[in-house]
Amino acid sequence: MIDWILFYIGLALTLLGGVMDLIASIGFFRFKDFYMRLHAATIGAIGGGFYPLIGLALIALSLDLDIYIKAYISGVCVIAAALIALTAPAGSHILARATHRSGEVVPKVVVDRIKEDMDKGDGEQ
Amino acid sequence: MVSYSVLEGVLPLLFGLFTLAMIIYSLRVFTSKSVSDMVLAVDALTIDLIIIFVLIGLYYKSPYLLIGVIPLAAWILILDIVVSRYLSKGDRK
Amino acid sequence: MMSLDGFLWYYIVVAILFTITCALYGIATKPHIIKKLVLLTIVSDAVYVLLVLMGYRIGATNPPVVPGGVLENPVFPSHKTIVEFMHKVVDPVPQVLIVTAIVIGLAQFVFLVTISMHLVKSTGSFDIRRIEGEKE
Amino acid sequence: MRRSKSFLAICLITAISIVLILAFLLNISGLTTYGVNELTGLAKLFVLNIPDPTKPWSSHAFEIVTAILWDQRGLDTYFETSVLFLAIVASVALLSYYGRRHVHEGTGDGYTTMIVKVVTKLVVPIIAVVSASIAIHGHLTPGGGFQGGSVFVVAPVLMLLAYGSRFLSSRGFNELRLLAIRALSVTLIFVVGLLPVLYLLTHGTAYLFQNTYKPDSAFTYPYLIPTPIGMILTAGSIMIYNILEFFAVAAGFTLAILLLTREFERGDKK
Amino acid sequence: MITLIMGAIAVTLALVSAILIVNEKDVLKAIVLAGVESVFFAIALAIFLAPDLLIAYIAIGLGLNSLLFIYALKRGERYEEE
Amino acid sequence: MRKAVSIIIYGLLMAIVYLVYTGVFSLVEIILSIAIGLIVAYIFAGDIITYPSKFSLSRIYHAIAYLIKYFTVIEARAHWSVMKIILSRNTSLKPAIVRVPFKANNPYTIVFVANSITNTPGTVVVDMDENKKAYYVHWLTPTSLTDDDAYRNISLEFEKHLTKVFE
Repeated sequence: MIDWILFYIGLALTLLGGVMDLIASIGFFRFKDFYMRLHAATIGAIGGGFYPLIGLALIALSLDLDIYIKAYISGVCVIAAALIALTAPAGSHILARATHRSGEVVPKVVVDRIKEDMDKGDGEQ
Repeated sequence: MVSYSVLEGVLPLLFGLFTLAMIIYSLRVFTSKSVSDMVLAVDALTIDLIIIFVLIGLYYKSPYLLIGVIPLAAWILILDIVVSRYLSKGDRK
Repeated sequence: MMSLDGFLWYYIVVAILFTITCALYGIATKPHIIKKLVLLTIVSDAVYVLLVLMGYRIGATNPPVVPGGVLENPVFPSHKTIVEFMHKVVDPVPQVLIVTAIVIGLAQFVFLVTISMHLVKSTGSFDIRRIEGEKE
Repeated sequence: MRRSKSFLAICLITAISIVLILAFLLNISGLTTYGVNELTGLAKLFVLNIPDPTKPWSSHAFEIVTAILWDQRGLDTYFETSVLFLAIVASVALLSYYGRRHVHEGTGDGYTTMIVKVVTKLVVPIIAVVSASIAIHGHLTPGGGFQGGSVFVVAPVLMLLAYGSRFLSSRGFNELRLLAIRALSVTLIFVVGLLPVLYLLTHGTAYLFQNTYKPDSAFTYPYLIPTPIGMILTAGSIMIYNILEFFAVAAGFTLAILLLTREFERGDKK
Repeated sequence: MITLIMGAIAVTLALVSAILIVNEKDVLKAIVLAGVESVFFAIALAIFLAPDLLIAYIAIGLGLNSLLFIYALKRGERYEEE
Repeated sequence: MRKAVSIIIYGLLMAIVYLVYTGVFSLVEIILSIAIGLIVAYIFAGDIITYPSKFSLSRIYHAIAYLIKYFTVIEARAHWSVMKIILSRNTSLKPAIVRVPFKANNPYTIVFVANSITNTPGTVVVDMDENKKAYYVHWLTPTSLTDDDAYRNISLEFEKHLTKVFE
């Protein structure tokens, strides 16, 4: 009984994650600016990466395979999910920072506080 | 215990969803204008690929194909930091 | 004669061969040294995949690892299990050769990158025409 | 701009259609067999012998690729490791001179933020532990010394990128020590491989890099060590080779990356 | 069957990225694209059941090579001239 | 002494990671895992845990409660709102890069608040200034551009929970 509950929770998470991944990949084309695409990348990382990995770990735990196969698959999935949740935000942050600082892409925004503060700092010196 | 054949019925659907996402991400990689854009799409593509690896491992019932998942997850961060260090070389000289 | 499995198998082989062709064309015609090295990695990658494909059998489901190995109190498989395992395993010999090839390839690339860094330090450019003095 | 894009599209379409047509022609011609259903004789020999402890040519290992690498082709793999060693020594010779006055070591302060530094600090031990697991279980699950070492390199690379090369030097990863670990590991691999020959110099024959008992040679590494707590499978000398190779590859690559990173950081503000 | 289709898709995308690398003027982009190409070949290796190779290939082909090339590229010019 | 205790704690954590990755829980593996975990913690993780004496069960309870709340409620809401933007043909977005001040002093609090902000779709930390104590957040659908409103809308909830966990 508990296996079926685990299996269906895992399957729901994985299917939901697949749909979110698809929507994120569409969002990469819909958004017109690099800084807006960062949000689509977040959906791709958390919605399309973290949730399906947890779901697949649950699915692997509930199947009737050998115990070492189940333990190995779910263990690797959980560690990979933790790694993604740690590294994906840091990666997109450092990429956005370098892009903004080097002027590779200029953001189309209403107000840009980084530029304001940098200009102010230059003026004081 | 859930029988493996139940999962077997759903696996083609999961493969289809994530493969479609992979193709759209790679189109984004191929058509991007700037390097930052490309690296962002590569990140999303790689995370998508991690799930495809797990699905392949479940399809073959072989856990050993999952062994590459963790270095893959770590190399995303490295690619980000390397490219950002390359890009911001100008502002410190 | 016509089967979808066979068509896909040949498609994969021809696509990898075509990748090698394109990369070789790029190596011959493009002037930037780092780009030549990048294309060289692509040639070697494609060769690895091609050789692994030679060892793959349609219908095989096992990598060349006998399942169930543990460090403590291992239970070795019986002869019957191994014969069963043999019928669904892929060929391990090309994979062994390619592990060696990857190591040698990496050694070669570390050395080539070091040399190209020294080259650009002394000549100031990655362009092969500028290094040879054909172009200013 | 527009012209180059359409040129690219034409290139792509031509390439894929050529591939499709060739695949179709090859498929209907039936020139060669594809995906043969029988293994070749050599592969059959390996698969039947290596995991079966009753056979004389067995390696007592579950992982066939690593067993072939270190048992059946041990000498070959040793020279492959030596080639890697020589390439790294050549890079060291080109890039470094010990006792140089101005070593370019950066801190990476202007490029990374606190977020990246703290995340790196948390991720690095996980990678190191995973790579150790890959190397130790090289004879049971996929992996081995080389694979484990190349995964381990992720850890120092992350630290180099987030903290700069000065930090890694202060943690004890200096050039001489890394080169010493590298050379010592390669030497120890050869000593372990030479041991059967030395042992059986007086009576009987033995092979270089011999692992277990062979029909015409009595030497064998103890493949199952009986202990009070149970039986530990080391697959003869394969586990020793894997661990030594892990240290060799990890130290060598860390050294090469450290030197190249110093070149990368040259010109940055200290 | 499903695995062969996946392999065909992966190899096709690798072919496309190889053609794009040959025509690319920005070498930094070419290096990142080479990483993408390695990603697709890694799928192919997983499908053809070579886990030993897969892990070495991911650590080296995807990561270490692009790292080395970006290190080298910083010392010279980024764009390729006609 | 403090360093030794923190190395031992982190080494045991790494031992758990090793066991989860390996998937076999035999005696030899447990001994190996503890040895490897201690070595790795000695080399790489000497200064991760700064104050092992301040360990308490209530902090772990707060951490688990925060993780569950974050990954079920907050993430789901944010994902839904951004997915609606992607699927609707609404192209008249006016994003802004706003300044969000923070009050925490502990580096772990600062970093995990930033990671939480980035992990919720709709807000991404583009830059941060440690001296001025402010994040610069790219906000997809800004409701107000002043610092205080941004702080209340974006990071107040994360900071409230995470100060309980880390301080």
